[in-house]
Amino acid sequence: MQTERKSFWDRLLTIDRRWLYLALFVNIVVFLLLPLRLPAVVSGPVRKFYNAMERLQPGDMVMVSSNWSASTIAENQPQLEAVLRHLMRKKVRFTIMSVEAQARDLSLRLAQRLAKEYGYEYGRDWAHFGFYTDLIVAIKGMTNDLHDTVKQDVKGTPTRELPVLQGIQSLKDYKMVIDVTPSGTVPDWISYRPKNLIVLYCPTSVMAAEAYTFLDSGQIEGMLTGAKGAQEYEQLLGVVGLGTRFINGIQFSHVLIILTILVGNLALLMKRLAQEA
Amino acid sequence: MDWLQQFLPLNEGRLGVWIGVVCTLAIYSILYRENPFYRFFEHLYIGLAAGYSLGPLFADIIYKYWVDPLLKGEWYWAPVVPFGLYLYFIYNERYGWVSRIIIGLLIGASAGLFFQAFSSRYLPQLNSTLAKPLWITDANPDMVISGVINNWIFIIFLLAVLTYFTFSFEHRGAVKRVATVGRWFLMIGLGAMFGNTVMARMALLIGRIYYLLSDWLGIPVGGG
Amino acid sequence: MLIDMGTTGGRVLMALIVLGFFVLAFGLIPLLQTLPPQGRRALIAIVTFLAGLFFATEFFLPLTEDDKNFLTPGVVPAQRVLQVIGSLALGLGTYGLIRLHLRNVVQKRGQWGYSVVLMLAFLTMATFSIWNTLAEKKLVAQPEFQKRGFTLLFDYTLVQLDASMFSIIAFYIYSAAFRAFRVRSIEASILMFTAIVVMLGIVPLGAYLSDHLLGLPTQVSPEAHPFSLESILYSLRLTEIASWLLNQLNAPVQRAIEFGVGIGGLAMAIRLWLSLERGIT
Amino acid sequence: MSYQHAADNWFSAIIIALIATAVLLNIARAKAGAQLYIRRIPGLDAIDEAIGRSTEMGRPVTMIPGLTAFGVVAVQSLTIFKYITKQIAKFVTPMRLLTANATVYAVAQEAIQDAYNEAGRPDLYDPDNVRFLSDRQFAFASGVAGLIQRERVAASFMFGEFFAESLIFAETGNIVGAIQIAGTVSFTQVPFFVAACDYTIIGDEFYATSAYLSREPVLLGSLVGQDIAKLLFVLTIIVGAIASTTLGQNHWFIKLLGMPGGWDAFWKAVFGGQ
Repeated sequence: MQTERKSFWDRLLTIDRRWLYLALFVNIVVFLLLPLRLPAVVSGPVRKFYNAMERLQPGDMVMVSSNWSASTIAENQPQLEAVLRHLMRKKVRFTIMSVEAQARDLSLRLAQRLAKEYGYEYGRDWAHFGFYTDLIVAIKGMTNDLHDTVKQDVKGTPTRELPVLQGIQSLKDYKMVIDVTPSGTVPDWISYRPKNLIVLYCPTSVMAAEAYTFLDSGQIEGMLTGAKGAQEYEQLLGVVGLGTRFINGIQFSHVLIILTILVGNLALLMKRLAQEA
Repeated sequence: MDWLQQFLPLNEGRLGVWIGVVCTLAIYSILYRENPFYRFFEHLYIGLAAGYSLGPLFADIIYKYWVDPLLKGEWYWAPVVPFGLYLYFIYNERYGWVSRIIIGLLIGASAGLFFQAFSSRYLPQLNSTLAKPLWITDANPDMVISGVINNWIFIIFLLAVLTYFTFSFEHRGAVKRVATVGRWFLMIGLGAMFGNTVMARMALLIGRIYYLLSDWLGIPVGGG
Repeated sequence: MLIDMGTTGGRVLMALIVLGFFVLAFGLIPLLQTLPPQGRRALIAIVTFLAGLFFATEFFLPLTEDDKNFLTPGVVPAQRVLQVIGSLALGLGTYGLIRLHLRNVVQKRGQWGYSVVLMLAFLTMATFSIWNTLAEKKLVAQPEFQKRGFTLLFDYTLVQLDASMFSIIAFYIYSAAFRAFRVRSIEASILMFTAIVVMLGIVPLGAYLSDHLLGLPTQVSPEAHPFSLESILYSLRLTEIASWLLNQLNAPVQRAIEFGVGIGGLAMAIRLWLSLERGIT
Repeated sequence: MSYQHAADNWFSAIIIALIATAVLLNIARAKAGAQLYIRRIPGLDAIDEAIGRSTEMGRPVTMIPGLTAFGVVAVQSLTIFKYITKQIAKFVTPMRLLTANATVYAVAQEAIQDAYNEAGRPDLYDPDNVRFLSDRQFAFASGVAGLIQRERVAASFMFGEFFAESLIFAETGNIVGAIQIAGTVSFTQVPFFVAACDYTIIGDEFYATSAYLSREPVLLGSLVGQDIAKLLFVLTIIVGAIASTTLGQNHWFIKLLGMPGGWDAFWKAVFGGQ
């Protein structure tokens, strides 16, 4: 009997990892298909993000810094989509810039798709400034003289001829910057932006915990944490986006992970008890 | 039968989705074990990624900031690319050191820019820390007891973790206890990071499975 | 000051100037090669120092009129130079990669077949991507096949491969969670308890469990006393604990880490600016 | 809320000048031969203990700088690996240093050879023990995992910059029952190392470890200078918190300590302003 019980925990501990991968895959598929809808509890940072966006007036100028490549599409795309919808719904002018090569085309295509829905016209209501290798000097250049720094938009039109940039001389004439990013770009925005430019932050969840110090000091005025943050924001906007579709998969994979950690520790404990006995 | 019509890769959109699915399954095949199918698509990925970056690099930067001004007669921009190409001597045995002149230029510029970052990123955090009253006085009439408690917790946690990260004096007695507690508090911050990181990685996988279920198989997914 | 590019003479002059700078840059190298090792290190240190001096002085100089001092107009041109050099530096990574795989193919080393796949993918995508960005600026024609080819290579292949490659990590986290995450010390248990509370508290499930499993009040009336039973019970909800933990306990810890990183960064910036760092420059 | 120029609040220039002086002064002292004190962090005891236990088993020890590109962190990782190699040379324990960066691979060859020479055992140095597996993240990770399992490694030391693949090293090390010590400046990976390894050296401690081992003047001087700056921050926080309690949060003295526009508020309050 003795060897039988130990071998069960041993077998469990040395289970082939491919069974675990299958368990995770099946768990996500099941809970994605489940028509269960749990209302999101809107967290403080998301509420502050929404309020800051609601305070925007039609015609205000906003910079969207989209720096995510396809590797974090599942977290950043829902955020960018929700943010652009809110900007277009409030008739706010916006320009996009990217410091990641892929982000340039991903954000351009997403904005073009949404612009059709809201009747936004390229050049008149929004524009894309293309790719920059160095974010810090790009911010410093735009803070001093936007036209001389950017020179021309993605389509090659000189910025002075873009109707959307009416009355805009530099980044100081912008009201807000929204940084949708998987990497550490928000500290650069915090450090080099003009004094009164409001910073809103859409990080992948990995980067969220570090930003609570900036929320406490007010250096950023709102944050959407990954796809979960997008889900809460979509609920506030009354939109069913990717965040809402992913949330069941996210929360029940958390349950699976927690159970796994507990079972792992239990198996080790039982094995040690069995050895002592 | 018409759902088969919609499912098979007959028009360009469906062909695109099928290519995406083949790519996804090829990458996931490594979970079973390393195989030539995976290795082919991994090298395809690295080649495509490297090739793609040349577009934005050339058109949005080199063309816009060097070629276009030269075409407009601004001759003084001419030396930027020739001297910038020193970087490409890095692999050369004899002249390799020449690339370090330009690398030095980049390092020097980022060092010079750091002073503004230090003032704008860290000092406002210092300021917001000390603007946390520790008990209710008439100087701060609108303070509430819960705010005071949170301020005490905030400052104790901050100072304990800061003490943990000091190295130029021996940690003995009270300082040792503060530093040990500081490392426990650090674990709370790390736990918060851990929880969020797990959520991030799960979301990326969920995005892929959503693509397989919804875009490929056409099954309505999630959101109830 | 500008050269009139309208006339052929102007265009020839510009071509000569650009060629002249290329000849100057590469002609200078043999001259620089004559420098002894200390001379080379000194030259690198001077260039590094001057690049840093420009931005440091622009930051520290008092301002004349609105937010400007005499160096501020130089920031935009400096930005342009650094963007171009930055893009050449990024291109260096690609250059190194292609050089490595080209050598694999030439010397038939290891599984060079895969290197051929990589090279072909690189050349095709580079052509389509550069063509696409130039076509956007209406500098070249954009035939239908180019648009469809780029969509095929970018949207349907590169984007999908990139997304899949990074989604694998979820599987690794899951298998590592089972085998490696042990409650072996006080630290590890604090970390894991916090992680579990955060993982449950920030998703809608946390609220659902607090209502139905723990039966805690869903909201508290505004005028309730902070220490009344009702508000204490409310603050025990998973969502409240997680948000308090993130905002009140995690924030100071992250700020202490920030101060360490900031002070360390300032010390590092000074060492690099003055070329004190051994082993690098 | 942010600074365009130091003129927005000259207090920031004062703080930067103080920290810069503390750092440069101590570097000069260290270079002039002064013996600067850096405490022996507990992580080093954990390394020694791991070395001791690994020699009893007689199985190899792995050292992984991970994907760290050549730079400040890589140089310091190799300093730590040199120390470990010198210790295990006494017990003739075999070692494997696995890297994903070509430059680090070349520099590591020299570092490990120096370590064996300094330990008086040049014969133990075998160039094949320092390996460049692959420059691709997951190809490198599976290469390391394969080696750890095949050679049933006794101890695994991971020092440098790590990314998502850190989990694969830690998990495989656990499967073969290896003792694992990690040290990294990449905070996002620290939680996984703490949960999976026997001991983890966190953030700034990494720099303290290599400074303690290498006794390199610039590192020592810089660390002592940084400590002074941290104590300066601690004092400012304590004085500031008391002041904001007694004088009120938006008193000019509070604004002076770090808030843009604080200098003008201080000037107006004290000198009545022009």
